[in-house]
Amino acid sequence: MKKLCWKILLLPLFIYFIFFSYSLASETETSAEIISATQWFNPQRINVFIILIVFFAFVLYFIQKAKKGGSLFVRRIAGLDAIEDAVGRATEMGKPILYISGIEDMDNLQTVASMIILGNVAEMVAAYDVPLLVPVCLPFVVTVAEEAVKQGYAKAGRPEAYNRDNVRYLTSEQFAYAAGVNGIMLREKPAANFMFGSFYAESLLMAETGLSTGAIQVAGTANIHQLPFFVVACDFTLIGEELFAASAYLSREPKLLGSLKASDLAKFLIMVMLVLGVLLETFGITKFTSWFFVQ
Amino acid sequence: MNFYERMMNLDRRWIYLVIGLVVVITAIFPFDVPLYVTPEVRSIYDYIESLNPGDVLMIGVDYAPEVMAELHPMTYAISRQCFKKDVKLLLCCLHQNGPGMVEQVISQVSKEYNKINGVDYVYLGYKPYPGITILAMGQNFRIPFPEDYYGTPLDSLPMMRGLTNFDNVKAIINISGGSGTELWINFANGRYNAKLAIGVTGVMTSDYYPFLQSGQIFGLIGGMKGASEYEYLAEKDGYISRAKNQLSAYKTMPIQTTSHLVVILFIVLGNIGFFMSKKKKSRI
Amino acid sequence: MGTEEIIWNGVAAFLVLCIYTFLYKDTPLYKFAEHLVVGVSAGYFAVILYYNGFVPKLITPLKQGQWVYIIPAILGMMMWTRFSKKWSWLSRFSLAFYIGSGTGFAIPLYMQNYVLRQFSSSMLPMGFSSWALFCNILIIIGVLSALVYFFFSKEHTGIFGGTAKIGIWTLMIGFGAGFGLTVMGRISLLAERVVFLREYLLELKYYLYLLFKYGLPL
Amino acid sequence: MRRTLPFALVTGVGFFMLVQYFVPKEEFEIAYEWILDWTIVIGCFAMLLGLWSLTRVNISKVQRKTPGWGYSLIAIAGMVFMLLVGFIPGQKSLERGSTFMLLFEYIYIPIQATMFSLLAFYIASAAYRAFRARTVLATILLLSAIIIMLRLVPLGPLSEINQWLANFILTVPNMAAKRAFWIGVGLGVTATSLKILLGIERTYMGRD
Repeated sequence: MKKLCWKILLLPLFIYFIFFSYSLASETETSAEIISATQWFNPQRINVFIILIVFFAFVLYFIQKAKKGGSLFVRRIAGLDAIEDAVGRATEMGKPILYISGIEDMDNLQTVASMIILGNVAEMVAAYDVPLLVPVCLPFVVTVAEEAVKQGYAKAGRPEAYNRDNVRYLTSEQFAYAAGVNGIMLREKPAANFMFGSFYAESLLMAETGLSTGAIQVAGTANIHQLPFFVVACDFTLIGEELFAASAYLSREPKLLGSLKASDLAKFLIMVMLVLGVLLETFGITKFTSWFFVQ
Repeated sequence: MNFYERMMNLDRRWIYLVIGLVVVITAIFPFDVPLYVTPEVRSIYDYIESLNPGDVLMIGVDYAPEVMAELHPMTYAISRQCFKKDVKLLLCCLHQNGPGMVEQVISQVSKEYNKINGVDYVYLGYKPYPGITILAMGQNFRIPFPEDYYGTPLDSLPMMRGLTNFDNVKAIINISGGSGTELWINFANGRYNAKLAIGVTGVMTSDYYPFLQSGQIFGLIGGMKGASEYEYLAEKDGYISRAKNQLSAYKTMPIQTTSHLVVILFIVLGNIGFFMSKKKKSRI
Repeated sequence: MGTEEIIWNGVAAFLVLCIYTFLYKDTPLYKFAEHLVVGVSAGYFAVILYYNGFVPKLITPLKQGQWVYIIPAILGMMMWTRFSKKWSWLSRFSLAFYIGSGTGFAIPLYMQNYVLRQFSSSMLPMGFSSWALFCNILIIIGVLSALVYFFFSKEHTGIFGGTAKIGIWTLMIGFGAGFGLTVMGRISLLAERVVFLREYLLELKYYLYLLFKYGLPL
Repeated sequence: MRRTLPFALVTGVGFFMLVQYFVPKEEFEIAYEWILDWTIVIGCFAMLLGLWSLTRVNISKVQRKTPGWGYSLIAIAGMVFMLLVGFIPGQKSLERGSTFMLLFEYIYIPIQATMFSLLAFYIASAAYRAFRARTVLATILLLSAIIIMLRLVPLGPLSEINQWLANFILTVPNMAAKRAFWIGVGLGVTATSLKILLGIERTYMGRD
């Protein structure tokens, strides 16, 4: 039933777009400069549109396949396996676990991915009697983090172990937040620090302080400028896309794993097109490359 | 624990102490750093050197106060060099928080060299939508900027006589802390073939080298390092002077040099300790 | 500097030193500064959000009669249902709106700026006739092998694993470069603080000199 | 209903934001601006939750007299005072010279800048500790960082060679790494967003 709903919802959208993109594709070259206000489709963005459609098709196809029980192998991601070990060690030592979700709001997909990982971490922690501390930088994220932790505890069958004071708002200002987190690291001495999400200059402030307290640290971000610091100061680091793969990897749900396959297939296609584009460029044919440029 | 092992597990606070001391001492007793000037900075400098009095150079200033420390020295040094050589300046700003930056530079530097607004320089002001503005300027400066920053119609400014579009300026230098640079490259250089060079922040620098290689820009000043190279050149030729406190990027170079040296030394020491203690272990 | 400025800057200089004690260990001075800044910045953020967000984006439009802005007001109020156990599920609507807009916005944006742009600008002509062309070959090899590293559905073994290894090497060179580039900016920040403290001390010395010599509260 | 309706809202708003990117219609533009404005408004309402959370945690520390409860008092006092001097004078509090701005300028800014400058120390100690040639990967990281850092050290004629090497690193491997990285992130974000829009990923919303 639900499936049908989705299809009904999506189908007209797709048809609508394909229709318009066809009718306007011919105009792409002539009217590239001025977009008339009466148009229903921006012809300059046809390339984004087509690639999105292809990618969506991949995702939907693999999710369907996964539902039917096709085999979906996913390689080991060391950083994600390390989460479980770190939780284990913290519980052995009876020390708290610290979870930091970056300094951006819920409209950033890295924060969303981080919240999904938080749910999984909460589920692992729930079985033991160690606190899961989640100091948060933005009020909106507090709400989501509370829900994620609550849900994790409930999934593990221990909803009563959830303590509301452990998920707390600190402040929304970057370095004031970092100062607060450093304080928590030094005073509550967590045995494991998890840092997943969108980080900026505060990354090294937290990671170095965490290291000095001897905690196991696992970090992950898609902000490339901060990755060097996580790499040098943390035991395990999730690099870029690995952060987004985490939700599928940790939950092992076939539906979610399907999207990993889709993104792999997309990468493969990109590599093929890249080689093709390079060869064409080498022989002086630039039409192919310029099709991908977005104004 | 032998010496090498102790060296390897040095308390971090010793490192903090050394870094702190080095920065404080160099700040109190600065010295001259012989600077290697990269060709991409030199080419901008030499190009401006080759201009004749009366030529017009355009500077696009697209940055906000956050990146002022890195980019302001570039704007200052270039405008001082131009004014001293009696090269005229045309300035514009395509960053919403930038208009004040330009105003600060031009009002100060014009006073230093007794240059007159409208005769020796024109400040066009700020317009949103940088891409469209650059395209329009390529047609005619008067399309996006009918008046200058101070509200005077462009046609009543003596300097603007015969100055229609990018074809009439010798070169454009874009100093930017954001994505505006790409628009200048794509539109001013790509569409109108203007001679373009850029100054960007340190983090952005590596993204723009390919444009240098492909010849779309003829020079690149990257971050504090590039700015101090430029100041170094300009000081040598007497365009700016230390006595008047006109070197702001180069002034920090001694601190940078000593602290970088210390960090590298620490890394080397750490590795010596690492290899020596490994050697000892394998001997046992 | 006048008396007032000397005092305010003195407060600032004191707080700077408080923070620096953290380098030695977690001192009471650091704890003081830390808690102070957490409180002050939370208050600051709330006030700024009110004047720069709430007033222009809600109150002004409502005053102008744009009644459609009732919707965000309702959605916002729904956030407050979190104070009650029974009604807290209503806050999901506000969450849904927020997350929905963020994700929908992200899809084309990321496709355009991250996927399309990066991969189209990697399509470079290659060859052995010039250094630039040869560099292009290396760039393409780097991009391809780093992409291989990000494959999730295949174990990193054999040729595939070898390519992935080149990929992770490429990434590591990039990270090393990123680290090296950042050192400069961070040192500048420290230098700027040192200059601040030094200038304050000089000002203070001068102020005290005047004070003792002439007894003038400036 | 408690879950289905919110998910429908995610899908609806999300697909609208997706579609408006392709449609150059004025009506879409207006609706898009609305949505952006509205998210800001919702964020303002959420701020109260944040302040409440901060107050609650700190008050409970004071009540339970946990070690260091005095500091919690400082945090609460700082926040309350800031709110008072911010709201009582009205919009005037944002002008230069008001108590609100003075506190911002002489308490918040110096602490923030100093926290930021701690990174100079941390980056040095991180380099000392982490940059050891233990493995191939660590060696690569170390060499690349040192070459870039050496640009700032005058080495006489060697400077030119080092500059060339640094430029090579920045423009070739660094560029390749960035490109592949962003492509991966782009795909990851798009796939995750799509899963959220289609309601396949719904753990972020909690349970009944």
